[in-house]
Amino acid sequence: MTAATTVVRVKQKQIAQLIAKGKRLDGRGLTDYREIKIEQGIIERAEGSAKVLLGKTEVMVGVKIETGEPFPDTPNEGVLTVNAELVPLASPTFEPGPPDENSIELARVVDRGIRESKAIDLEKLCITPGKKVFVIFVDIYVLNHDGNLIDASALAAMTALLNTKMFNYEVENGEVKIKPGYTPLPVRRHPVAVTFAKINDRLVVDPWLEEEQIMDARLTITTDDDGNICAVQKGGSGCFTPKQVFEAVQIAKEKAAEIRKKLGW
Amino acid sequence: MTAATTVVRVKQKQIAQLIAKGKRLDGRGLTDYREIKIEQGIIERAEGSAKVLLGKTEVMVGVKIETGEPFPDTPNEGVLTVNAELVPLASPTFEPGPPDENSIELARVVDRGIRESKAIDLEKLCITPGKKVFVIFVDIYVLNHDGNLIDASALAAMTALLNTKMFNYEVENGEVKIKPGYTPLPVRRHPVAVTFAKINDRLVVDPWLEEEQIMDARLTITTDDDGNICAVQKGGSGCFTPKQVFEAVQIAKEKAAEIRKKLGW
Amino acid sequence: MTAATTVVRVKQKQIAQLIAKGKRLDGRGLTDYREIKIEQGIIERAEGSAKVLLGKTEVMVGVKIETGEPFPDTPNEGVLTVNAELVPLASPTFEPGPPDENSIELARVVDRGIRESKAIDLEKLCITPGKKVFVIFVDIYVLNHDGNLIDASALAAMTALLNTKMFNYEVENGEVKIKPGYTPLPVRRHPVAVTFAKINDRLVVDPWLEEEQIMDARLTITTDDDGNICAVQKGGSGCFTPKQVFEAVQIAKEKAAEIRKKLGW
Amino acid sequence: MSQKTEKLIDKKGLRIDGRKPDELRPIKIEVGVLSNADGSAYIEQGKNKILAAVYGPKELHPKHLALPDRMVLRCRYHMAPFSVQERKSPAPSRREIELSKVIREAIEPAVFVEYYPRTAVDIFIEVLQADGSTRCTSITAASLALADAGIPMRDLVAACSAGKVEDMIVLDLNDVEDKVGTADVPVAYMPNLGVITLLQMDGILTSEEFEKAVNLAIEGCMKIYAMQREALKAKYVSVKEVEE
Amino acid sequence: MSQKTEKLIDKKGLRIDGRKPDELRPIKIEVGVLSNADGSAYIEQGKNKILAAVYGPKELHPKHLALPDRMVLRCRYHMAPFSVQERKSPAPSRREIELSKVIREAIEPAVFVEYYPRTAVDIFIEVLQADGSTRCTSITAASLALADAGIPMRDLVAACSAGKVEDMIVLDLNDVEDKVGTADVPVAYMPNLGVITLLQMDGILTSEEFEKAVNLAIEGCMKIYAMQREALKAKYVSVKEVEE
Amino acid sequence: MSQKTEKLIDKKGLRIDGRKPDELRPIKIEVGVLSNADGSAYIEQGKNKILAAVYGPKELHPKHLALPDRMVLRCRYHMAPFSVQERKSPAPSRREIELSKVIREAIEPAVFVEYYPRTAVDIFIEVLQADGSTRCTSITAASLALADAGIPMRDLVAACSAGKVEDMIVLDLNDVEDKVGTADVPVAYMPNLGVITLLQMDGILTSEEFEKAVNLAIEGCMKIYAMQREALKAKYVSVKEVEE
Repeated sequence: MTAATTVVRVKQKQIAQLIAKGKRLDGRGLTDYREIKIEQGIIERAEGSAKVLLGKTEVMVGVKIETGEPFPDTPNEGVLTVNAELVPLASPTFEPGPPDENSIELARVVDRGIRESKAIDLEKLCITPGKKVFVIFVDIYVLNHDGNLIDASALAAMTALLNTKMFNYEVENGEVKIKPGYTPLPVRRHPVAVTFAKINDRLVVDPWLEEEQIMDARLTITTDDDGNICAVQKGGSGCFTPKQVFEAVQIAKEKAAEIRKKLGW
Repeated sequence: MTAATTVVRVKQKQIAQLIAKGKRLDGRGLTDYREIKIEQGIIERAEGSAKVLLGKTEVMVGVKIETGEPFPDTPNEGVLTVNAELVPLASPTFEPGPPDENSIELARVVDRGIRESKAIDLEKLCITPGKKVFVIFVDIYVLNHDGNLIDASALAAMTALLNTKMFNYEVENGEVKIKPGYTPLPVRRHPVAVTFAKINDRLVVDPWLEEEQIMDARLTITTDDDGNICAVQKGGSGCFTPKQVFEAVQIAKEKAAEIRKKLGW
Repeated sequence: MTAATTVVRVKQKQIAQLIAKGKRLDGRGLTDYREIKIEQGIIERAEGSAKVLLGKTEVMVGVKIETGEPFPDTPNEGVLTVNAELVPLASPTFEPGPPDENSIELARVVDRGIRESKAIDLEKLCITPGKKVFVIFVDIYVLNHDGNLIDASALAAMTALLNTKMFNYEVENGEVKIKPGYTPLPVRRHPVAVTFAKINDRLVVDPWLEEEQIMDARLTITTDDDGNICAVQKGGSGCFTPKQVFEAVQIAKEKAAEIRKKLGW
Repeated sequence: MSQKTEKLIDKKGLRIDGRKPDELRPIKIEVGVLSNADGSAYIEQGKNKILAAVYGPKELHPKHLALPDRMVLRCRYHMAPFSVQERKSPAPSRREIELSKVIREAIEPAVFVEYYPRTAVDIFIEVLQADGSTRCTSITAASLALADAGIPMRDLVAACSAGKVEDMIVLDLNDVEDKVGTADVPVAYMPNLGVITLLQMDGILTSEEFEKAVNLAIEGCMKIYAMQREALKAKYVSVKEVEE
Repeated sequence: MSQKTEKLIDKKGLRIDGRKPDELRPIKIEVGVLSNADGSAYIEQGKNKILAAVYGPKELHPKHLALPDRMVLRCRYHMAPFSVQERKSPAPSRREIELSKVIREAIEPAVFVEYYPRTAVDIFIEVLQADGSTRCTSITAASLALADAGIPMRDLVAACSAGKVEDMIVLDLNDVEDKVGTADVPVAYMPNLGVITLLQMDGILTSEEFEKAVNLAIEGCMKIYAMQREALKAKYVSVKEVEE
Repeated sequence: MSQKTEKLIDKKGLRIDGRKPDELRPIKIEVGVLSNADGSAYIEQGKNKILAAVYGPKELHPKHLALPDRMVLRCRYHMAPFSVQERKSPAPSRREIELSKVIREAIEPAVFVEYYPRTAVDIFIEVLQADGSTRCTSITAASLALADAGIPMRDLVAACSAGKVEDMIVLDLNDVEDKVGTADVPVAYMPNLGVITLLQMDGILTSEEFEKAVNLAIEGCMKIYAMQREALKAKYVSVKEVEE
């Protein structure tokens, strides 16, 4: 946000000029993702967990399950709660304190992808209709910010949900009794978010931090297993032509399919 | 709050000098109100609503009704809650954020007028004694601040309460069942707040913003339909002689009667 | 915290040099407390109260008792809550606002001394196991800060707890019915906190404000009636040798025994 | 969006409020309605009742937040406690914080921010009554308030939603359609430049449906844009689409 | 104020604590009680136990809040958690915020604020025990703390409430009278100048009763004023009105 | 610490996780793990998983908080919501605020704060999983992150707890021992200087037991110190004590 030094400006110019030629400073093609590394089940205290490395961007997600009350308008459904923290360890631009607009937007975009694709069968998380349901807390924890937090967070959230184990239980007089063993969370869809940056009027997939710093605008398209769109979010103080948007949709479908295939989803 | 420019100072001097002569810059007499325009029932989503224009001062009030618990010391009474927001749209001096001392004072002065005059028959808002009552939320929303927010807010609050419709209900096993039709809120008194500014040792009624900026002190007298006093609030960093206070009381009774008559209260 | 003026620096140097010789500016020996004055039962509205003067340091503690829920892991025990406020009246360095790290540390150190020594028989404060217990609020209110708030607060808290009267009650259908008369709170241990400052590599007991301003580090040892250690807290940006720590433990036991004797505990 | 059993499209293909699929709700616009603000606009779109005010350009406190080469554009989208069915707490919700951000980012492309370096411009939006697609209605109003304040702009920003309701792509969702429909696509558009400045979606759409919805929303934006320009001239305009 | 059935005035016309209608509660005043504050006072009035401290004049942070032609007077009225029957949360309540404002505005007319431009003076009031009319007792104490701090003042401010209890206008309401009585009129007064600097009322009074209450409260202020002056000389004074 | 009936020491004198009384849990250390921070370290000790990062020296805002003769060292100890059995609210708890303070005060004696006047250095600690004695593990990591950032230091700070579990003084308490044991004594130590920089205790110990616990904790610190130095050289080290 502060004035960039001359060295930085030169590099930014170079990044933008390369993209105009269809190239990127780190050697990737315009629609290439950085290397994706995934670890899962690493937080034993959590019911589910995952760490995603997207290049140097590093995001951890922990899933905790508690019991609570359903929303009045969905008495037969469990509750999904997505929260994101941009902890100050992850970037010199993050500050301690309550969630700001960036962490709230991140959480809500990831949330919409999961919620709108109906990735989790929330009806299976109802204990006593209207009274008691399971509440799924998905906590996104950004550990290192090198760009494209949305895609990394969405991947980590789905990976963590996929390895989430719920304890078995039975209901006795309205009280939940824990029984031995675990069952996986009822996950039935695999939404994948694909984010574009517009730089020099070109779209690039999976922008890293230095690309984000010079991008005009950002566009995230989340699609489900059937290639349907389930969430879209434009960000940044720029704009897109309708043509660019529709082009992005097609690329997003392809990239999401690739990722789903790679991860065996 | 900031240093006034020279032009402003000249105007302020003029305002003060005119008042010393019993005149006002906008042509009003010292005890004249600005034109009062009232719209009601404008927010369909609210149980009651009103907008009051007092000159260019513009205040909206919405009334919402929910069920909740009574206070322990009044188990047979509904709960009245008055809240005021000085949203930053209304004045360059208002800031976003939690209520400050000015909005809290505004809400509490309006609240006292309604509460102490027993304008609403709170006992009729009890559903199950000690357990469940109606909670009346009166939300004051200042849209344009051109002085004398108290009188405008008090008028808007009473107008909104007078057009508030409560759904009919019956209690079945402690649960509230909504029945068809509406009944008006049990409003039985019509408190009216009359606010004075002291400028150049003279009292003026219904000060507009530029008068407030130069006033020494402010005095609000709220009276009920019988001319009894039900709330008084001195504000500002100045003082009043006892004589001025008693004079203000007499004027307030007259002005309130006029307003009540004009509004058919 | 701000840069000290020259006069202050000279005095600070003098304090430090005297301590190196085993003397203190106010004439005390290194392990002497300032005069301790205690008043109790001074707040009639509180179930228990005390004011402690430690030299010019002045701390008031009020004890309030309410009913509430037990913690899930101790369903048969009442709840002890210790809170400290460094109100801005007490020192030019205290600011209004939510508790900062200093008031939180103060409350938690006093809390640990009472809790770990099991000074209060919390099991006697259970009304209905798992459902309803007494909650003891110990509110520390610092009125004048002249150093060593921990020891003064711990003394005031224990004094207030010792003069706390609980109303008699019986449980009828899960409801608490108040009966005539009072019983004292079940206090069975008398923890005493003894705080040291390290100045010029020497330990001094009960530092006053000007000693605290130049101390390297702070060490509090809380012991119970049998001379057992029940809480320790090192504070400040300095360090202690193990030898200094063990020496402090011996002195703390002696000083606590002296205080307990003086107070008839 | 949860599916419920209400019938949202009738046999004639008309919507719950009698509109045709590509029909806007009645719109009233008034510009310059507040005396204190540097610019302001009031808009009704269906039962949406929204006020927008602009203050600035003005000094920024604390000063180190000022930018040497451009103005700082700030935006606060806020709902009155009485604007929705259940009273809303006055404290800003997570939703309001997100919408403040996306609205600001929808408007910023239209503003010549470099004309007033080291200053701030504040956009304050108050939703007095909410009836679906409030973010679009807010952008339409905020854009007019900026123009009313004389802030130099490339173009007005017009905004409108489209969505899917019972297998039909429809324009300008109202509250019920928003809550019970299949998908919601809010769009903000600068007609002169032909660019989209806000785009969100939630629900489920095929890419063909999505494209159709975006294009329909842009058509809606064009109609609203015409009203905006009219309102700036007339300071007041009220339009209800008539049956053609 | 809610009406309850307790008997607040007995057959002899005496009040629940044995006082006559125009009798103050016993008052103890001590000035200069805190070593850190620049000025301080402690007051007991009935079971009210209140401390006031003054810090300043001092520099103001951040500096742009300083006023070029006068000091900024700030005031915080705060109740200890143990000061009332049910434990009070330490966070400032709406009532405490309003009282901080009206107390500041009751004291400010007495202070020569123009003597120390660009500075701040803080008044901190701590209610250690509350027994009705605490705002008045607080003003009485705060005014002494200011004088003790050497802040130049036009006059001391003395404060006292009057009210209506069972058809009788009485002086200096205690906690029960305040809660169960018909009306409460707190007044702050500068005797030398003959002006009222705080005036509030809640309850129901005819204008005649109101006038009587204000005049009675002013009489109370005059008595308290005499004690304040005594206390400033003696640094300590304790007065209980005796039967005449 | 509440006493429960679990058996924490078996007949062979081994602990619940099979350790001998004076045995550390397995430790893994990695230095320089985060690309954005100026220095960083990751540590696992038993099931503790903790990241520490250092940013600075850097400018301080607002500037009047800067110190003319030294840097300001700041520290934030924070737990991830998923790090403990019951989800922790992200807002800092009173415990986290106290620990941030004592950790900062444990590390500050090691830092040459006078080398960078008018600057700030931030230490951010994130507990990703908590398994007892997290404040010690955090100090061990934070000290490495500072070294990794090139902040000039007198010595590394190593930290380790000791405690009493069923009449036995044991090293490096895990979560169960911490909660169910009789006493917990966290210690931070600078081996080269032979000084203690963090010392707390809760529970009940005789002074002899306390002395024994402190000395045992210092032994633990010495072992951890060796690993810290190894890790700084190797950037990665993993140690599990083997049976001798």
